[in-house]
Amino acid sequence: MQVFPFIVVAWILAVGLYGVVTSRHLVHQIICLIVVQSSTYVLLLGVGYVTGAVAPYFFDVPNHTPAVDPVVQACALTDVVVEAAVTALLLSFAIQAYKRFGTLDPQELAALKG
Amino acid sequence: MDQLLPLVVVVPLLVAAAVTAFGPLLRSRRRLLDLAAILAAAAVAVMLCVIMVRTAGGDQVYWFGGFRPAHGVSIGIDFEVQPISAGLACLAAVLVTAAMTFSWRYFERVATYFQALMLTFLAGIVGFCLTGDLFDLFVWFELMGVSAYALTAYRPEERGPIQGALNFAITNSVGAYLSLSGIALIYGQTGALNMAQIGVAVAKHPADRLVVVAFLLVIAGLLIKSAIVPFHFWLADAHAVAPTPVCVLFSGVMVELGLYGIARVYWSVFGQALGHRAAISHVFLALGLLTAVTGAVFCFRERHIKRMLAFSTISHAGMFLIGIALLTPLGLAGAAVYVIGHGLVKAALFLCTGIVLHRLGSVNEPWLHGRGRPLRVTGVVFTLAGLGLADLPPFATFLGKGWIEASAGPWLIPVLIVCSSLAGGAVLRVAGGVFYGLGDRPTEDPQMAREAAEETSETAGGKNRTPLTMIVPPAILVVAAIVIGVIGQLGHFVQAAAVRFEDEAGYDATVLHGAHITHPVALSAAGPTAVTATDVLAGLGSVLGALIMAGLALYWRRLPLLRAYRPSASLAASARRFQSGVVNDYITWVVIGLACLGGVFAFVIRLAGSVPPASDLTPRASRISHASPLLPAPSHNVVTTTRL
Amino acid sequence: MNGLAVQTPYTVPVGMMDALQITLLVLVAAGATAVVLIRAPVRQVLMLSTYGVLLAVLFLAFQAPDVTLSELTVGAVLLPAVLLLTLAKVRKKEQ
Amino acid sequence: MTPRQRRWIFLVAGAGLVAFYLWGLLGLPGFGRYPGPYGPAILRVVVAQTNATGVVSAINFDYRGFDTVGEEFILFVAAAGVATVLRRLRGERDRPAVDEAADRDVPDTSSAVRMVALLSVGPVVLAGWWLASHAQTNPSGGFQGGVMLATAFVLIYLSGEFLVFKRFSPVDLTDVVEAVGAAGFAAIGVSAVAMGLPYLKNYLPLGQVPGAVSSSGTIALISFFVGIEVAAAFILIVGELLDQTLLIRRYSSGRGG
Repeated sequence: MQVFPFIVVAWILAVGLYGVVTSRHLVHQIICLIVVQSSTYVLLLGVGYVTGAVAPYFFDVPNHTPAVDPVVQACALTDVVVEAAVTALLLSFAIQAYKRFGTLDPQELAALKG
Repeated sequence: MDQLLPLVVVVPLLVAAAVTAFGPLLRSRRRLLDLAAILAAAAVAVMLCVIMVRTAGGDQVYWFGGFRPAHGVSIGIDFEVQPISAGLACLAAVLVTAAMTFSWRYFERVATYFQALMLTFLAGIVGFCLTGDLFDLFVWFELMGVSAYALTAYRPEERGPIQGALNFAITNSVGAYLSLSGIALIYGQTGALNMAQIGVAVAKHPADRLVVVAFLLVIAGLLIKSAIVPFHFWLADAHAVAPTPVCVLFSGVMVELGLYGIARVYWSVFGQALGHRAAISHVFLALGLLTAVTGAVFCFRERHIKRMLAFSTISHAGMFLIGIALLTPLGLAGAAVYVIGHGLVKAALFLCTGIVLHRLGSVNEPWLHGRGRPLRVTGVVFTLAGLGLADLPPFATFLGKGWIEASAGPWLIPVLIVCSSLAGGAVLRVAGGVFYGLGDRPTEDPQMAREAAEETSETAGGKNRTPLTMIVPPAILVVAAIVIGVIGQLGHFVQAAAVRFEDEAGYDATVLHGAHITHPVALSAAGPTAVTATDVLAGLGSVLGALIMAGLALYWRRLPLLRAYRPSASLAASARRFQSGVVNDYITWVVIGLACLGGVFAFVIRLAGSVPPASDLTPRASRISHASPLLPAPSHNVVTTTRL
Repeated sequence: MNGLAVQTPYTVPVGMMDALQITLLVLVAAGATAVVLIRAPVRQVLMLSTYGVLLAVLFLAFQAPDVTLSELTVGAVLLPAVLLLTLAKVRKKEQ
Repeated sequence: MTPRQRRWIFLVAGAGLVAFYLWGLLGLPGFGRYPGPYGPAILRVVVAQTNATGVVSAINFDYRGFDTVGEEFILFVAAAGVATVLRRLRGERDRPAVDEAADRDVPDTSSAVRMVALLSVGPVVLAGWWLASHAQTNPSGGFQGGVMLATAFVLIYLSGEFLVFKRFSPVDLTDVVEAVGAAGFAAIGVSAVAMGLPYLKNYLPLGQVPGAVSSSGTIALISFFVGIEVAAAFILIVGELLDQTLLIRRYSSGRGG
């Protein structure tokens, strides 16, 4: 159990990169990019976890209860919003690419662009 | 505490928000918003100059929200400003000001977003340069990236920009996520996000495998951003299609920022713990050489002016990496001055290309042959900038390259001469062919012609006169490159800044214990910065080489021995196979590059026996303890330094 | 070693928490693989939404309710909505 | 490279990279054994210093507030980028503003969907505001609240015509609101600087009861502005995409699709 979460992190990264590299459809590629980024969330939160500790909220738990590390959660939060922003931008590029080239396959895009 | 530091980042952000908010309201007085944006960028440049001069005496640390570190544990985010970081940010601000002044009359229909995106791009760069927190570095890296993606696709009517922007965005996003994984990894072991605190925590015991992997992952995103071979493929696509004022920033400062990031992460965080300085230096030297040569060769082959300038940027990125990889104060100082000189000169070249595109409507060199004669002033500025790129003595590029060669030793001189002459030769070939009609009409490479013809003018073009706002910025930039090259005691100032940049223990004491260090410890002896005869000879040699290469390229038909030479289809085909434009290939190359680098690092550091870092350098952890923290007086670091 | 630092209304015995986390991790790994292997765009978006929910539950098991909430709203609801809109625009030409 | 070559090269190189990554990951101190000083250092002082019981929001909006300024403007730039890229180009014109029904046999939304959507708009907006305003008490904050508000507007589209959505969120107004949200957050920091305090210093009174809605000074205010900005940004993004899908069609321009 000590190591298993990090093996899952490496697996998600590997699968995500495989998807990005072998994708023949831009939207599929962007979704695989989301999977690559989700590996960083699992790693961040996995690194900050403390066994037997509670969530870092003290409105109904005494102040100095041993809690999980809140800093990684703040970073993960920032990261989720960054993911949404970058994905929205990439999707707008994909729409424009479809309107200009009529196809969404990176292979054909490169050929058509010349 | 100096209140200028947060303003330098927040002012462009606020003005960008204001420009977007008032855009729809002030439809009639559009020019007011453009002026406001340019003034904001200029104000940032002035503020950064003031900061740079003020930090020469000692680093400045600024804790946001007033959360100071308590006995070595930092809970807030800090800005840690040194002359080199402030100087790079100042260069970026100057280039943004020049680019926005240039685009005053350049775009036909400037939507309000252009100024806002340029200002957020500037804020991202300044934040990236000044921050002392690793996750903050990732956030500004991402802001700079997103602004760059949107700016690259700024003209969606064309086919090229969208495809270039997609390649750029996907490749750099993968790099950013790998960097974030590296940050999470090192946070897992040290429990700290502040660079100084991580450095101290990691330096306590010899580098174990986690530190090696974290170091490589963190610089993965930075290697991709600084277009080091084999991560450089996206740059040529993004450059060739981005609007010209945006290319000025991509080449002038964004590529150099990746290298600054690598240097900052190495010296402030991982340098001490990794140890094995000679081995790491050799690995990065090899990467730098490979990049410099590859960039130069591809640059000379290219007939699309913007793409050619992009490859010359890749070549120069390799040279900067060589300067940094020497790990000596003189090498770093040389790289810093070379970055500033190259940034100014390359920006002038791109702005002149923008003028050519504005007036003649194309960037296809064969088609433009001889058509540039009426653009006399642009021709002069372009040629001067081309000579600057080939390291002509009075230019800052020559000064920087001289120091790098002095620090590296004689073996580097021929390599840099070849690269500079190839890159400079290509630019001088364009200058001679387009503006002065020298040489014979080059054969049309059909494939590249189609690509360059794609680049229709960003404005109606065909105007008979170059507006003043378009020709003045490049002229000023070229003059600035010469002035910087001629300043007398520049060498002493930059070398002291480089020594301060490399002093890890001083950095920790300043950040974590508020010490004010005026005399940083030189890790290895500072070299002479006087301009020697060999430097001048090397500079003239590379200019001569550039002129010869340009002449050969322009007149090769008339030369007896070269007449039979046909640019072989195989060379073009093989180049096309690598520079394929398919983003899947680029990501594959990123994975290949990282796997190889990982293997080399693992072999060098782990298997070669973990030499305890203490023998290499002044151990930063122990020095902190005896440098009596919270010492108001400048702590005199009386520790013998071991020469490399 | 019951592994419990302190008894609060929310702490779960460590043994049970380990089992919960392991199953969720396996589900998330399977979800990621499924998202990548499905090539049909629309089905892939739906799988991405499921993957978002799985991730959210995993973050709950990692004691991170804030990230759970944002992963649910962004990853499981908003991104699939934006993706479906993109696909609607992109697929229209093929009919 | 051909797709087949690329697949094999990636499998080999990817295996190497993942092995290298795993080699590093196994150096971590193990899952559940977080060693670091950062988390406990903040947990010790957070309730005392900021009177907020929601520690993650306290970090996001106070201790590491400068990160959140950067991240707000990442969203701001993304929305501006989407608007720039998807704006109507010369070769395109708005189709007659009939909802997209001509060449696709889409049944118009059934009254059940309209009813549910309409009824749920109110609670969703309420939930959004509740989340945005309780950043300092429990696990919520500006981000989740803002995204919830954006989905409320999408519900308006589901419940009625697309034009109703457009009337509720005209692009210019959303632009202004988004800019106000992002600038507001940065301006709170500048107000601290104006008073000679460090940027983003939490100088407002902290209130008595830890975690109460009125407590923890600027955290609640910043969360409010972040909520506005995130909501406006996502409304803009969804609005632009809906524009693309329903209204903008390529018409006459000779260049074709």
